[in-house]
Amino acid sequence: MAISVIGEFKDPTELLKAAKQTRKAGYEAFDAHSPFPIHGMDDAMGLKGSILGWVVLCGGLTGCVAGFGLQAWVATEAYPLVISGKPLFSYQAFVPVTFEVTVLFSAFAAVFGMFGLNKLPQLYNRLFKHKSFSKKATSHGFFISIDSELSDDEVSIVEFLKSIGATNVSGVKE
Amino acid sequence: MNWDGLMEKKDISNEEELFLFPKWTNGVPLILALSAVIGLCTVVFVFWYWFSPKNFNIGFAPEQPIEYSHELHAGQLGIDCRYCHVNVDKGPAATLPSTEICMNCHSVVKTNSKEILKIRESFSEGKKIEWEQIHRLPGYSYFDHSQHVNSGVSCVSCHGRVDLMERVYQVEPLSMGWCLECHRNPAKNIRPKKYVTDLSWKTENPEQLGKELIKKYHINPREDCSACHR
Amino acid sequence: MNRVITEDPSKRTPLILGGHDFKGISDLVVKPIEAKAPKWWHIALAFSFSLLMLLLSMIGFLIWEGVGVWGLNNPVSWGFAIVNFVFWVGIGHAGTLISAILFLFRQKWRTSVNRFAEAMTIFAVICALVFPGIHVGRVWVAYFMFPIPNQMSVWPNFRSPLLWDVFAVSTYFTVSLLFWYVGLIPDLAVLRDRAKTKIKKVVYGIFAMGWTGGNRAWQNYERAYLLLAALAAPLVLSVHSIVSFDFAVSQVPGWHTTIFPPYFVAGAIFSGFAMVVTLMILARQLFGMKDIMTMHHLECMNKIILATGTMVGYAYGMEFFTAWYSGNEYEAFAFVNRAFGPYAWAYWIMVSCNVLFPQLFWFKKVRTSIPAMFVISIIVNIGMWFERFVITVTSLSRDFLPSSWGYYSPTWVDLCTFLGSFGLFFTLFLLFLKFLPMIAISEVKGVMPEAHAHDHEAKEGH
Amino acid sequence: MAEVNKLNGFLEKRFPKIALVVGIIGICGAIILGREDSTQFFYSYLVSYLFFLTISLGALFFVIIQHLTRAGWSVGLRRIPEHLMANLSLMAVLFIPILLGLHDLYHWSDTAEVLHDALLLKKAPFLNVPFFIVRAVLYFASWIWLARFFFKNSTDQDKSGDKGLTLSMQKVSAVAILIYALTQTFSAIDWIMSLTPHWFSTMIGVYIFAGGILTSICTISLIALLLRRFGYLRETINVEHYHDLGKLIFGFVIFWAYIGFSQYFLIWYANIPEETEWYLHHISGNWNTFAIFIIVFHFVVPFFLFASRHAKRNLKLHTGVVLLLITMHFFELYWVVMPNFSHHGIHVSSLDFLCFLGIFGIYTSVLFFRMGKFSLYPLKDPRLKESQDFINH
Repeated sequence: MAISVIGEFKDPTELLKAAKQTRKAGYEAFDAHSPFPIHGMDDAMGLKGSILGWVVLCGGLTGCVAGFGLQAWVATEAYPLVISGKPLFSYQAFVPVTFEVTVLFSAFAAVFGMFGLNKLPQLYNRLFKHKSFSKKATSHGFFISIDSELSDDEVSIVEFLKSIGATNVSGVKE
Repeated sequence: MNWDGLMEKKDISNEEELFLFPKWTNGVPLILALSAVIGLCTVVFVFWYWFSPKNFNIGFAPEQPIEYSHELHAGQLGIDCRYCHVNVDKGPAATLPSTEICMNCHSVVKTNSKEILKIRESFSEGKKIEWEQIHRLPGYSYFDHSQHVNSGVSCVSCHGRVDLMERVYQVEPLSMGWCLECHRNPAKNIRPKKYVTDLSWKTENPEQLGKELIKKYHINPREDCSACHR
Repeated sequence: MNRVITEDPSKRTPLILGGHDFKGISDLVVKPIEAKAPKWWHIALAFSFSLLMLLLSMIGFLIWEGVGVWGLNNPVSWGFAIVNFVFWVGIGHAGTLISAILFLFRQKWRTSVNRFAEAMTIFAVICALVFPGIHVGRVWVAYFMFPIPNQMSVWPNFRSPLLWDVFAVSTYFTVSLLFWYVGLIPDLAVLRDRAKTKIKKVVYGIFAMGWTGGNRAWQNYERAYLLLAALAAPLVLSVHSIVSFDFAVSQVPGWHTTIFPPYFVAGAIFSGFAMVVTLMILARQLFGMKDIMTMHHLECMNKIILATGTMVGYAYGMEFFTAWYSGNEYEAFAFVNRAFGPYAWAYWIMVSCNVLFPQLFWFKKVRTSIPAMFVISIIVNIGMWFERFVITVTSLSRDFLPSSWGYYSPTWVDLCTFLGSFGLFFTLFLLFLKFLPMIAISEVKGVMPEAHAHDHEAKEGH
Repeated sequence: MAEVNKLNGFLEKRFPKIALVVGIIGICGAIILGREDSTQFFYSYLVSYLFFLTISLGALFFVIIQHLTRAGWSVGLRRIPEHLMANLSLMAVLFIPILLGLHDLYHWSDTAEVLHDALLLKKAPFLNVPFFIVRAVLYFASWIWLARFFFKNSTDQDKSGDKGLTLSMQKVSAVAILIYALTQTFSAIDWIMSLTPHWFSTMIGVYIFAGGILTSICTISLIALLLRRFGYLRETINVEHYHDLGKLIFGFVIFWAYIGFSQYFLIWYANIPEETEWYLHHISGNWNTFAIFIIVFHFVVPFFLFASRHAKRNLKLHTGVVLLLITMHFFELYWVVMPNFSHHGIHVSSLDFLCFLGIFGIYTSVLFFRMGKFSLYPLKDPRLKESQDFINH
């Protein structure tokens, strides 16, 4: 049965140090929780860069092609009307809407891509069973959580977290 | 109303009680997202496809005050459309025939029939017959019968084989998209002017003939808004 | 040298005063949400709500009676509806500017104001959207504006600036909303974790999406925020540029001038900042947020008002000069008519409110005086409304044919609708103040000196 | 910090001299060849002149805006734009040939012609030779005054370390920006827009400004990279600063495209003869191909290259993009100015090269000569530490 062990740290500096030690100790499924992003934490946890930029690029290109394509098709095929003497395929006039649709699709890609990568929304999360965590993690607490697929690991992880200076250490089950 | 006060009873600040969403809630967002996408597409599709004159109007065949049979008059007897609809090649409206036109024949033909009695009544009292309108164009549009008929567009293109109908019903959607379709590509609906009211007329290659006639008649159907919405 | 050094350039003004710790910031910001709403809030809400009802009844009356109840007629076929539309969209721009552009420029002082300003953006854009929605005459076919397949085989005309507006403003609204919501997620999680009642736990919990503040999530979150900012920055420029195209692509003298796009953008930022200052002064006073929304923040905002006001002044001047320089008599007449024609009163209100009064911000005394900035910010808002009025109405009332000249004046319906739109705006704003954090809690914490982890080991990767 | 703060060796001693020789050869060659075709000479000269003028003007703006916003990140690299803007005095001297060529360049300066042209007659109160010269003097006077003020205060601070100098520069910067906006706009009207005297656009000042500031930032980056190659400023200007400059370049590439497109678009859409004239000239013959070439390499390519964080921080790629943009700025000005002379298409002349070489040599020579005399970065600026500690998040 999958478990998570959570330990609390004093401040951002302590959390950063703890994250480094956790990584060094060989744990892979762990996370550092803080009320705001801490600079340097990505390096400390050994995270690779976010791939969201590529998602947004794809979204943007799709939007660009879709926006321009829609206008070109509407103006020349679906409803060809000469208006104010402009050519049917007036690509200049299509620029504003193409731009807007590109931005719209990119923004959707950014937001929903972020949700996807972060697996949000996830209303139920076993971490919330930890009392101190559920009260402080988003406001003024700094926590490390380590996941394990085996509940047998609980004791050793608790020991480890205590050894690097964590308080309020306890495990939560699924 | 004080919502805070109302909820005070369920106070969960108590250390023992920790509020957690049940586990199944994690599946809900995906379902919601999917149903939103599918729902939106369905709404558009239903309005675009289903709620169109194609589905609402075709086959509309109201009961008329007199059981008049086009099948008999135009079909078997072969009366030309223009005999009754006198204005169809002269002005915007095709016009419903006046009682007098019916009486041209029916003062002698079948004078005792139950249906004809209604015509006689109308004739003697000067009361008009309340025909039900079948073909109704979209709102705010202008349509001229003579313009079409005189360009070689046959009655059959819009009204179908009326000469085979016992009771007339609508065969084409008469929607704006349907009008535009022909205005953009009229060739297959253009025929020599003399066959305009010959509903059974057929030719080998109507498209080819239409193209030639378009040149000959100088047909240039307008596609701008003010062609119909004037 | 005997120069008196008034400040030390090597030190930066602190962004947060009052020595709060992380918990203190949460407590301070969440207080208005957790505490009972003060009396003034109820009174203000009742007042705004009645104005909102006025708006709704005016819209109902308009739809029932037709557009004839407005003062529109030939030759002035564009009046209050477009003026109010541009006014509200313009107000909205400050929010995006503060959240996106200042974010990209690393102006950390933005963290105290951005939530507030973004909310203002969204509510202002809602107000703006009302006007094009109701001015189309037959409201029930407003869906014609979108490219939806239909049995008429009709598609929108993508060569029309009015359609660009539809896309620009709806994209703008959507992206602003997304940006605002993404920014809110960590703060909603704070509210969720502090909530005392079950209903609050559930509602805030659903919107917080189960945020745990894990760094793996923060990493993607920060990237998303950066990308949204990078997208919103050109978007905000494009939106008001496109609004300016409504006028500038035409051939009407006084409308067709190439400086319109950047000039409209500057004006929009100008008016929006003024609105933010007005609201911020009230909110920080009434909710006791002076430690977070400090005088330093207000001063920064006032400087931007001064800068953008001067840009607007530059554009007025360039238009006048070029109208003369062009040697085109219609062009020249349009501008002479603005300043000395029948609408000269509106023109001079516009110039004095937009160009002259903000110049008082050159003085630090004025820039840091609450009453002075409150008055000036309201003056600027009035001035910017008149700018749109002047542009729209003067040019139309005097076009190429003197025989068709006319004079436009609004009817009572016009005025009540405009007044009512403030009801909509303030109702939404008051609800926001009560139910959502008016300051971005996690962002403010992020710029506090304590938030920086001191890494004593060797720097990695630099 | 053990950073060398003075130029020495090749860049200090020989480089300015070589550049000067190149410049003199270029100018002399241009003058000799230009006697055949004075109009071509003056047009070629104007393009190159405007190219370097816009760089110096952009640098002036860059310095002013850094003070106005109390910027910290840019302190370490601020000396480079300060040197660039100090070259405005040189640009004033180099303006004299344009005055000599007024009749070749500006149609409105021909009083006999103006009498037959109703429009030009209307504009005569503004577009006449004496007033033109008065304005030019006014522009240069204010630019040189501003440049000297900021240059002198900044270099004085190297010695005294007086923090008050920073404050007084901040104070002046607000007024400076107003003066700058007006003079920059009207100089663009005078020297560029009046080449086509019937045409008018309220946007022209902003358009020329956008290209200038973009190129100026590229030049700052390029000079910093050059100095880096020779071993200078390796710590004071590190990859974080190049990243930031890259962001500004990226932003201004978009801004330039936005302004350029808006101007074109509004004129295209309204389609009024008195305005479209200008664009018709600029897209006739192979000028059209040239315009597309500019759009692609002045906007599309740099946009995609510089969109990624990686590209801005990779100094080789950075150098490439910066060089491309600087070259494209020259072509852009060429496209703006030249169709007034060769109406039906590009006409490449050896004078184009010689004039560029001439001004380039003199400009660079003066620049590096002055650079050798001062510290390479503001030694005692109170925000220098902030600049060095700066990291892009």
